[in-house]
Amino acid sequence: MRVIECTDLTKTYLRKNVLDKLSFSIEENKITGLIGRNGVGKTTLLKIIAGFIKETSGQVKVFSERPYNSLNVSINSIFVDDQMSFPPAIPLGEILTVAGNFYPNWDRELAKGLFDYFSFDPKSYHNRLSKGKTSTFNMIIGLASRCPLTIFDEPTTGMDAAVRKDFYRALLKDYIAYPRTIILSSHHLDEIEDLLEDVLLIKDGKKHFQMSISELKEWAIGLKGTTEEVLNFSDGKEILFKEYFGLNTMYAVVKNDFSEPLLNKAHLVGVEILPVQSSDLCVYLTSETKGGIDDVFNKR
Amino acid sequence: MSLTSVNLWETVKKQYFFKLKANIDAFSSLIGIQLLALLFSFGGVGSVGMGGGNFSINIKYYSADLVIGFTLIWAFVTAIVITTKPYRNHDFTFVTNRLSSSLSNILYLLTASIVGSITAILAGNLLKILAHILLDDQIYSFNTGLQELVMGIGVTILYVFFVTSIGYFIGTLVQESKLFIILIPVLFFGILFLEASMQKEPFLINVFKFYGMESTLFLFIIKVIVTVAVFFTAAISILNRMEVRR
Amino acid sequence: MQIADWIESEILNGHFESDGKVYSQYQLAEMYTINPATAAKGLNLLVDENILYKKRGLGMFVSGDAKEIIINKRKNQTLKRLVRELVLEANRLQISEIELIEMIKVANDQEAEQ
Amino acid sequence: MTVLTAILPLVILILIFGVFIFMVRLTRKFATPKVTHWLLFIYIGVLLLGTVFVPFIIDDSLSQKGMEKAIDTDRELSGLYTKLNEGEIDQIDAKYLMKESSFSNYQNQSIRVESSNNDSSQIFVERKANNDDTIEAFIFGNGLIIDGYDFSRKLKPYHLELMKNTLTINLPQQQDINLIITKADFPIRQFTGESIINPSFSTGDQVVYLRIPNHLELIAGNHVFLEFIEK
Repeated sequence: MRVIECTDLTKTYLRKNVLDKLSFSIEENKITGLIGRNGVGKTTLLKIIAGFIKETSGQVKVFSERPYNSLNVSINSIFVDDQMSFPPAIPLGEILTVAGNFYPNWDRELAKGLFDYFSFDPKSYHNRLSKGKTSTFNMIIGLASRCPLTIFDEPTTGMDAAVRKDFYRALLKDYIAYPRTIILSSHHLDEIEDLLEDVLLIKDGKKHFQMSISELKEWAIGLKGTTEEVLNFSDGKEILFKEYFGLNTMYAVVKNDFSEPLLNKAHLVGVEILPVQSSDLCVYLTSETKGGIDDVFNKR
Repeated sequence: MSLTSVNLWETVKKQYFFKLKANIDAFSSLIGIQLLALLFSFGGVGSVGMGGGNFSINIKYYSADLVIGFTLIWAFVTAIVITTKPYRNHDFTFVTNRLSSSLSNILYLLTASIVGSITAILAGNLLKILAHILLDDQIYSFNTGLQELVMGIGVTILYVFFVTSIGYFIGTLVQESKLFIILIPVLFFGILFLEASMQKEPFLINVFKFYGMESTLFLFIIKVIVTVAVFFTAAISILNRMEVRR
Repeated sequence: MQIADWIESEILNGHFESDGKVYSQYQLAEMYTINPATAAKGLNLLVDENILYKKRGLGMFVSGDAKEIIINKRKNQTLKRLVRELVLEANRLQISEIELIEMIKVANDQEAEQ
Repeated sequence: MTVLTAILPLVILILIFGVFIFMVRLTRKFATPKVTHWLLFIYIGVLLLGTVFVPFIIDDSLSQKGMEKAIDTDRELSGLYTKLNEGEIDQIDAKYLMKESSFSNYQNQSIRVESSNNDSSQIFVERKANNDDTIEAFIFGNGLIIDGYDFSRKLKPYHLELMKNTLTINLPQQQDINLIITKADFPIRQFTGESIINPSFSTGDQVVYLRIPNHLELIAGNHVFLEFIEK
């Protein structure tokens, strides 16, 4: 059963198409990573899915229903980001009770456990928490609510590495125990790579691609060797990224649709085959220019 | 994972209690305002001076009018405040849609009106006692019967609720576009000024006559309820179209 | 696919005897904090190479000749690749074939002593 | 309509009762009762206490009399003056009689009546049939009714003083009366018709009525205006 279906979804802000005919769908009980550059419309997309803002055109279906103003979508989904606002008059301890009243699948023990594990004080207030603590608290709410659709929009902002690790582990463990559809929008693809099952890459408001993480890992390869060797080996394939070292050694990333034997012969020609980190790959795929930051300096 | 179905009123009920818990401080400001009003109405709410042959009389009238007036202002402000962005966003952190958010707001405003009115009317008694103790003049009073007191509370609730509906409507307009912050006052004083210059009776007087002078209780109730319904439905329809947590 | 490699080495050093039960995808996910689907893919890879076989509803089991399959798989894939790189490196350093063979013998003797 | 006014208070009472229970249930639900709750409960407590305590401190004794405020004060006043003119003072309602005094064994033939009231004050004179050498003086006030409260007893009556052969009527010195009256709140006033702006009020003038022996001759002092009663 498809939890989310988007067809030709468009959203314009001040005459700028933040989302431009975006179409994709997300299966039930999968953890999907939503990847894209800053300001490419990830948050906008998520807010449309959560029913906070309206789509300009196109169609969005969450639980086969239009999310905007839908109570059904609201009770079965939760949107966690650092803008999550709680009434200032309610202390943290009570926010957990309030959340318990609202969410049917709320797990009080899990919430209390995480709450104490990250040493929160039930009497303190949400607006006085540090950035990292806020993200951690919001994450606890997101996890413990156990909504069939849980959306995390850059949940780890401000979290230190240890907390991030705990978060990923807690997320996975709870996901294994109670599988649900999770959307993780993040910039640290390298960290969350293992958590994800699918990756949805957004570029210029469109779906660049949507594939499983294992496919993504083998989607492209890195060629390292003398410049002409690398060039003729890649013979006309689109080079996603290139970098020059030393005199004439070059590193290029190309789509991996080489045949097996061809790959084995590569080293005979002095070209080294290297795996490409999926987070780097996403960076290359979504970069406007082909080169790296050095090009800026090299041009002068 | 199985989806849970939900019904509107169940959510409204939960949100209502959530709102009461979240906005409890509004009631402490209510107390503050009413005490302030008591202080002001210490010198009497109205006074009349008369003279006969060899005597002069001046009478000070005491009533809870000022306290009710201040409560009205408090209610108006509270109504506007809960339409602002932070308060609406609080709803959207949890389970809601725009309709349930508005309905729970209205229920909250009704509670605020009830609590505000009861305390305002009872504050009248507090005023009498304080005046008796501090001014040690003899206080003459029509001991209003229980029925009158209760009717007074009822009517005050209607008045306060009436004011909250206007506040809620204006608050929603302001949320719709910030322009209204300037537009509404300009419109309001503009008309007054215009009517004054044309020697026409200002519309405010007509409004006051329409509600304030209505002496048949039944008609008054109908008028207020209809107006309240109109303002709230208008506000709800605007809010329903409004994006949130942009 | 580290999961597949890890299971293969576990089979090689005898942690999973043949016909013994292997961890389920969820146990693997738990141990390595990875998505169960990724773990499942790793397991299915091994099933395709019939190193493991699936019993409906019971999970994954090591197939009888799992060890031999792994050995000659590694022999003609990983080992061959390593040898190729060895030879390439040797040419770059202008080491003759004899010298290379000599070095391999020395390494082999040291290994034998342990 | 009356049915409604009967039901409405009932409904409101239930409402108040409901709000109260709701408040109690609310606090039990709260994990950490906040300062606001205590504030709210103390305040409501004080208010309720006040409501219970108020009847004891306010003086609404006058208000019973005031209940007849429904009758027109002017009509009643004119009734007073006609009775005075006809000398039937004993039919005048006792509440108008402010003071009664008499001066016995006054042997002089004549008496001079003076008044310290600079504008003219009206004095009714009734000549008795016999000569009992006593002058009876009655002072009637048309009462001071404000907003239905009868404050007549607040007004000091004229003071009559008989020295040798002059009877002087001196007014009490300037008296200013401060009153505190509580009014129903405007939502209540709107339906009970009470208004705060122009309280109903009667002038509170005083009139002197003398009963003199038959043969006594009266001499009117300056700006004293004697009105003889023909019986």
